[in-house]
Amino acid sequence: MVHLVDALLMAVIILNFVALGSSRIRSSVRVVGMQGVILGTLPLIVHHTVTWRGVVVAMLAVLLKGLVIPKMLEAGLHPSRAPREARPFVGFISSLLLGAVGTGLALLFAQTLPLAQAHTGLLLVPASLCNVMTGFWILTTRRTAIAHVLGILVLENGVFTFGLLLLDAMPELVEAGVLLDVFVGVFLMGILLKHIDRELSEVDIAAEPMTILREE
Amino acid sequence: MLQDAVHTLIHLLVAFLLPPALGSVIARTKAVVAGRAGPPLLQPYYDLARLCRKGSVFSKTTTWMFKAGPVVSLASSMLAVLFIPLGAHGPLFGFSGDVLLLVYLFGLGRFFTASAALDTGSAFEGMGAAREVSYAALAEPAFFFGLIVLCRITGSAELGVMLGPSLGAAWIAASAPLAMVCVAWMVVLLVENSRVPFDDPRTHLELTMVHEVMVLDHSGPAFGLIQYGAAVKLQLYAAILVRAALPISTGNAWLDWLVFVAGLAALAIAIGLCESTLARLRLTGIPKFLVGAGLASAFAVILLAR
Amino acid sequence: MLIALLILPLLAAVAAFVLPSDRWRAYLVPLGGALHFLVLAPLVVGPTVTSSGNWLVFDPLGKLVLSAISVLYLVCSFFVPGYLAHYNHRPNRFFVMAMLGFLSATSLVILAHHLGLMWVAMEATTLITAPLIYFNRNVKSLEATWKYLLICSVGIALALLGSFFLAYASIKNGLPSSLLFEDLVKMAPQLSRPWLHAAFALLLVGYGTKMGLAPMHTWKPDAYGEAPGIVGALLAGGLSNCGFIALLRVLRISQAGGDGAYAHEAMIAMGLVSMVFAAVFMVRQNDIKRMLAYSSVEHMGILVLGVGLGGEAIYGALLHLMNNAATKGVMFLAAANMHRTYGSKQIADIKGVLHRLPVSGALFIAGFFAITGSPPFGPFVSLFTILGQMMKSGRFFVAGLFLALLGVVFIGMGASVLAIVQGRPTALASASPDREKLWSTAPMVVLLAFVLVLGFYIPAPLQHLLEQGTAMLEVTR
Amino acid sequence: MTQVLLVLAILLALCSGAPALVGPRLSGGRQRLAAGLNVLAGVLALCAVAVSALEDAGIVPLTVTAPWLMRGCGLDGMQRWFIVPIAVLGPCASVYGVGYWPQASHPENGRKVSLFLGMMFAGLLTIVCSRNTWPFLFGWEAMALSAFFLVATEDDDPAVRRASWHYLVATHCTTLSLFAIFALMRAETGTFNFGPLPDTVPIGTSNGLFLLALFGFGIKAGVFGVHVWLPSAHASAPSHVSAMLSGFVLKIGIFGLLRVLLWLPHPQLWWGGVLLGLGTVSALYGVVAALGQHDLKRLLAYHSVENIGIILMGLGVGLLGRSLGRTDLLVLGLSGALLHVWNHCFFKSLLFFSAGSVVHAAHTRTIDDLGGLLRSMPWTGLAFLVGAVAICGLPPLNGFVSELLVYLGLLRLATHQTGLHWLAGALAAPALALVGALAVACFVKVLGAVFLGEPRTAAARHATEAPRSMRVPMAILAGLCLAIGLASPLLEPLLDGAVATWTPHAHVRLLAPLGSVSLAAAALLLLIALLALWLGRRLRKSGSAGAVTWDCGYALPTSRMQYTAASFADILTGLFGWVLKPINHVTFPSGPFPRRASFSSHVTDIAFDHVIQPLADRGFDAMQRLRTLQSGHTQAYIVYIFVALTALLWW
Repeated sequence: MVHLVDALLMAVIILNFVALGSSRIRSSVRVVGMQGVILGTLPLIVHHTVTWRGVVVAMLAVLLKGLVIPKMLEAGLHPSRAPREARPFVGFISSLLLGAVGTGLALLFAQTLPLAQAHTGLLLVPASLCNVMTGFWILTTRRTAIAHVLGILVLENGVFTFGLLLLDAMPELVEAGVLLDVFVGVFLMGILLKHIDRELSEVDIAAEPMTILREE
Repeated sequence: MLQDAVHTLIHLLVAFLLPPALGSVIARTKAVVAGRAGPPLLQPYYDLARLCRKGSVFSKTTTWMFKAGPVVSLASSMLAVLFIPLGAHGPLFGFSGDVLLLVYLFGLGRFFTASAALDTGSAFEGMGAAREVSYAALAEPAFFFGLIVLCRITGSAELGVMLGPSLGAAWIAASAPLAMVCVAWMVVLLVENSRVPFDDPRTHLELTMVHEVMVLDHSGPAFGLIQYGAAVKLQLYAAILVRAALPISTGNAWLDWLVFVAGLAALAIAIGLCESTLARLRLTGIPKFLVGAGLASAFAVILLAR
Repeated sequence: MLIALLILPLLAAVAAFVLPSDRWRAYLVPLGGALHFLVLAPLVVGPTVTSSGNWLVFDPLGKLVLSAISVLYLVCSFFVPGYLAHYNHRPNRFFVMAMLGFLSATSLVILAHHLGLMWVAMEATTLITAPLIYFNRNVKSLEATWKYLLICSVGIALALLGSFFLAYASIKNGLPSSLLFEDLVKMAPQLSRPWLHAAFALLLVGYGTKMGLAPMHTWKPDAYGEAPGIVGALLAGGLSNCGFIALLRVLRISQAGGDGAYAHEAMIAMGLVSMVFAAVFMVRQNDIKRMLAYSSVEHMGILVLGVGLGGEAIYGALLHLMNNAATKGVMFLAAANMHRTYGSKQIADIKGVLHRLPVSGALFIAGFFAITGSPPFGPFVSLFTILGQMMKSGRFFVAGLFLALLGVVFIGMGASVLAIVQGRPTALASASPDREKLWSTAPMVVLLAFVLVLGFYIPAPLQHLLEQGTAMLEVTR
Repeated sequence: MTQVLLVLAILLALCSGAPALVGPRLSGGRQRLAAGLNVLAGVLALCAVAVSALEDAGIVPLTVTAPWLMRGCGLDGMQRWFIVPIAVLGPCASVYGVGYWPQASHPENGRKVSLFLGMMFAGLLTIVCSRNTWPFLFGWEAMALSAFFLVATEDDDPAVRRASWHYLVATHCTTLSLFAIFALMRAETGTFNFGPLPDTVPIGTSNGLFLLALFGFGIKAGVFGVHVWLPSAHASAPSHVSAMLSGFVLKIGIFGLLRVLLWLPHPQLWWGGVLLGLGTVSALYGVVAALGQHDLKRLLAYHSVENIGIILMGLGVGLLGRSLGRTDLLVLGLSGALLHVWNHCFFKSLLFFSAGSVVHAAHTRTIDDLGGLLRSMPWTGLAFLVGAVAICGLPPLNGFVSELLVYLGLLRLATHQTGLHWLAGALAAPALALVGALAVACFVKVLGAVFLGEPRTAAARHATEAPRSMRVPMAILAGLCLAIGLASPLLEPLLDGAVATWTPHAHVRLLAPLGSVSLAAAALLLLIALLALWLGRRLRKSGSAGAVTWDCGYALPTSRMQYTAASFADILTGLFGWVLKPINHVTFPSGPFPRRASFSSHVTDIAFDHVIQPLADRGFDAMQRLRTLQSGHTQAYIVYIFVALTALLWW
């Protein structure tokens, strides 16, 4: 059982690198969607006693993160205007390298935190911290607004994976609340994305999005 | 008791009747050096009498301030004379700090004379007033450092004590500072009473005048007051300088009077000689000279610190 | 009873959704505010109330913050009907619903005594205020909303991670894991130190972002700058305080867990950094609302600095929370009036407000003197108490820096305020028909009177609450 | 009993302006009512002083126990000394304001001025009689803020806005340093009540408190270096406000300094030296800067800096005396400084009132546009003359008495035998003499340019005398100057009471011959009267005629040929050019037939234009560069969050 969890976590970490490396936005949206699905199913596996409430929450997570959000984001990607590639500040190779450095740092930091005996072997903490770092890199190296939403999602996934450790402390109600909040947040960002498209249509969305508000 | 009353009477007479005579001695010295016979010794007294009888002309632009000028300057000089020692004879009145009364009475006289000059609204009198107050301000530190030296030596702030008997002993102990103070005070005397190196009392070119041009517009009795005030002020400075330079007291009251009068005459002759031999300083040179005198007396104070 | 506090505004929000006419819908906001206040008043005076398995607890700290927010909300809500009537061409259904939703969300944050629930409520406040900021519907407000959402989401995510770290700290040592504050405070001494340490750092950064502490304050000038004045007042006076109370709850746990020294040093540092950022950005600021935003950053810094110092300064910080909320309300409403009359927020375009809008101008100046700590007003009392504690604990360098920064802020803000208020109004401004009506000035006068009274005399119930609050945060050992 | 009177006076003054807000805009009645209330407040304050003096002497029993509000105030010797001038000046200023700033001709800010004048008066009273931090700070800020609004009365003129802004920044720095002082004192003593600090206070804290007090109260008193707000604030405020500002608000700084110096333990020797040095520099700079001014009220403002310098010299001598163990020095220095506080309060406000009536009549403050006003405004001219003679410290009037006390302190310090401390006195006394002489030069310049000679512009020609309500306060103040000059021994009991707060048994009579000074002043006046009579009789007997000024025969003198203020002071401003750094604006005549050539010069303030302004600009430019942190890039903002996180985690 533990191996399965570790395998899935390894998958999540690999997906992170794929998200970092992929140049096309459409593919990175799909990657993040997959990551959402995996993380949605994980609590069922880690949790020993499977309660129906747990199942409902898991299903809800998979549905939202796997399908609804990616579909909405892709709708935001207008075929005509939005550029295929998300031209990041730094090249793709360097963003991968950054991702690696980030993961290294996360692992180092994870070592400093002592784990309870039950969880010593688990990859959970490094995975979540790695996700957090990847989310950070996506947020800071990509230019387009959609990329930022993806960054937020990866960050949320990272925090969510850590949540798996303390399933019994977190009753399903709160977990659902967390999920709902994340979803509504991303939903709102989606709405704003449409407004941005409408407002900034004349300004190339890939260029400097929205740095009007600054201090001279 | 009678002795004191007589001496106070002589004190008043010397203080108030002798001043014009000082001017005549200076004039007579300059005439003798220039090989002229010179005016009679009592000429200043005749001038004063004549002026008191003459009619006067006042400019239409002037107000009561113009008349107040001479009155206040003479009043302040006369009051100041009561506080200074004439030779070995102590002053009639005195209190700790009367030195400052003396200094600030000169200031009051200067304030009103310069204001009266400005009241006429003429360019020349404005020029004279400006120069008068500026040079007086620069001469102030020189005079005051000298007072500090005397105050430090005699330990008191009363003029009668500072220039009193203890000064004789002080000359032996601190002769260098005191000598320097006397030189500085000589410069101050020449500046304050508009004597040659700094100002020519008999010049006719208004642009070069300092003191004379301020009283250009006065006439009649008011001008008489100014002349007499200037004379009293000259004698006042002379008395202080003579006492500071020659602090000897012969013990016999009558002899002290003679020593004092002789001292005054000697100083008058010295001023006369200065006027005959020295040429006037350029107007821009005067401030440098005054600051130099001030530094000299300041140096005297530093010498005391040794 | 506590549930009523949450449900009432929501009911009003639903009514707002249902009500067709814009004009009547606007009056729901003051109605919701009044109802909330009426329910709240007896609770504040009464003992600590707990309900639903002490997930919702109304402790002294909660009473202080919620009463401040409720009073501010009630007074400012009288501003809303007139304001919406003035902009009647805009649909205000979402605006009114969001306003009422904001009230219940903030109440939930303050009442929640469960880390997870508090986080959910905090995230809810962020999401509810987004449409409020976007009310002006132009490019700038769009960008402001976007940045607000993005940065707050990152912050909130870190806060969630911090909460999980805290929960894991209890599991690590084999204790029954629970996210309820009472349990955590009781278990604190046994919590594993590294997890507690990391959790506090994450929570400080997370909820610090929500509060607008530097260097996570970057969303504040944009959001407050582009939001309508009334929203700015509520955000500065209400929302930031929610972040502050969340921080206080976490601080209690950290102090109980023996990590108090680190927490205090971190908060003092964060406070001073916020004041430095505010001072630097306040100088030669050319937009009144951005200026008020930086003032809000500065005062959040002062709150955190006060609590970090401990002792009397906690009393000062809690009192400053009340003063700051009211004074920020005054200044934002005055800024709103000026923006409406002069049609611009740029300081260069606004002149002679004292002549054009006498009441707003006078209150703006009075608010400026109050917020920079001039004696007759409330903030002076709290700043002076905080300074007193600095001197008592011998932190002279911090005191010197504190006063210097207050001076620089005064200079930066004063130059802008006086440039607006003095002089003659521009021809354009005097031409516009806008007159000062009761709804636009009465709230400000009430708030300023409140601040002035706090300067002279602190009423007994408030004094009692402040002492209880200070006792809660006092380091017991 | 005194507390009841004091609180009543404060409340009366505070709400003296309130009725003006209610009534119709243009009616003068409300303003007269406000002035009446202020006068009543002043009288009550004076009664409070009298009663508390009697109470201390045990004659009147301490009857009523004051309720909470009044427990924070009371009067000891020093506070009594400072209440009297404000109780005299406050009413005079508001009465003067009725004529000078009538409601009718100033509809938009007339009521504002009378309201804030009452508030400032109340604030000053509260500060002086407070015994606790809270009333002191509330009174202080009430005074500071109302003074700001008063200075900013005509705020449509950019120069006035800039002046009020500099004042506000300066006063806020004072407020912040007051916060620090009182917080530190409370930390040491544990209570907010005022009182001497225990000796357990470390010397470092004591020195720190001294420097904070010197900086904070120095700004308020207008000491050199931090006096930058003073000239422009006085020039742009209405004259009766400038009179209050210069007359007493500067003194409240001295009062605060005195209070704190009294409470500090371990007095150091260098404190006295710093005060004496700073006082001398302020006095010299004040008078030299005044020489170069063209604006009448700016000139008077710089003279305030000079007189504050003199007060500080007195304080410095007093402190040196306390440290050297010479109680005679302490008594002389302190009594000289305290008496100069009174004198400066009276003659400076007299000067500002007369300057105000000149501005009221001629609508300009530039000295070179006035002239010949003594003929058209005799009473104002006489008042200015009395003020000028008093401020230069010339004998018959009060200025001489207080400067004499300071001189005596300095001369006694100069005769101090041990160590080199005597050098301080030996150098400061001549400096003070130089200041006196330069003051004479400066005031001859102003008197001559403004009141004497020919009027230079049409405005000066058509000037008319000020109304009666403006002349009465001037007459009162001139009378006070003369009274103190002639009857200074009458003040000895009150002065001894004030100095007694520092040394137990202080008797000014033993150290300073105030009696003989008064006699000398009386003798001088008698002599002047006699000579005037003699001259009058002679002139009547020998006849006098009017003619054109004898300008060496030049028959057509015009008013432009007169000496202006700038030309009069040219010698001295030239000599002191290294301090004043004058800037000349010259347009040379050009071309064969030059049409127009002009020359004008103005003097810069060395502390402000060459030190504070450049520093502030450089500082704010540096901050401007730092603003690029808010670059607009969301990515950058997120980097800041993670930097903060790593810093906190790593620390």
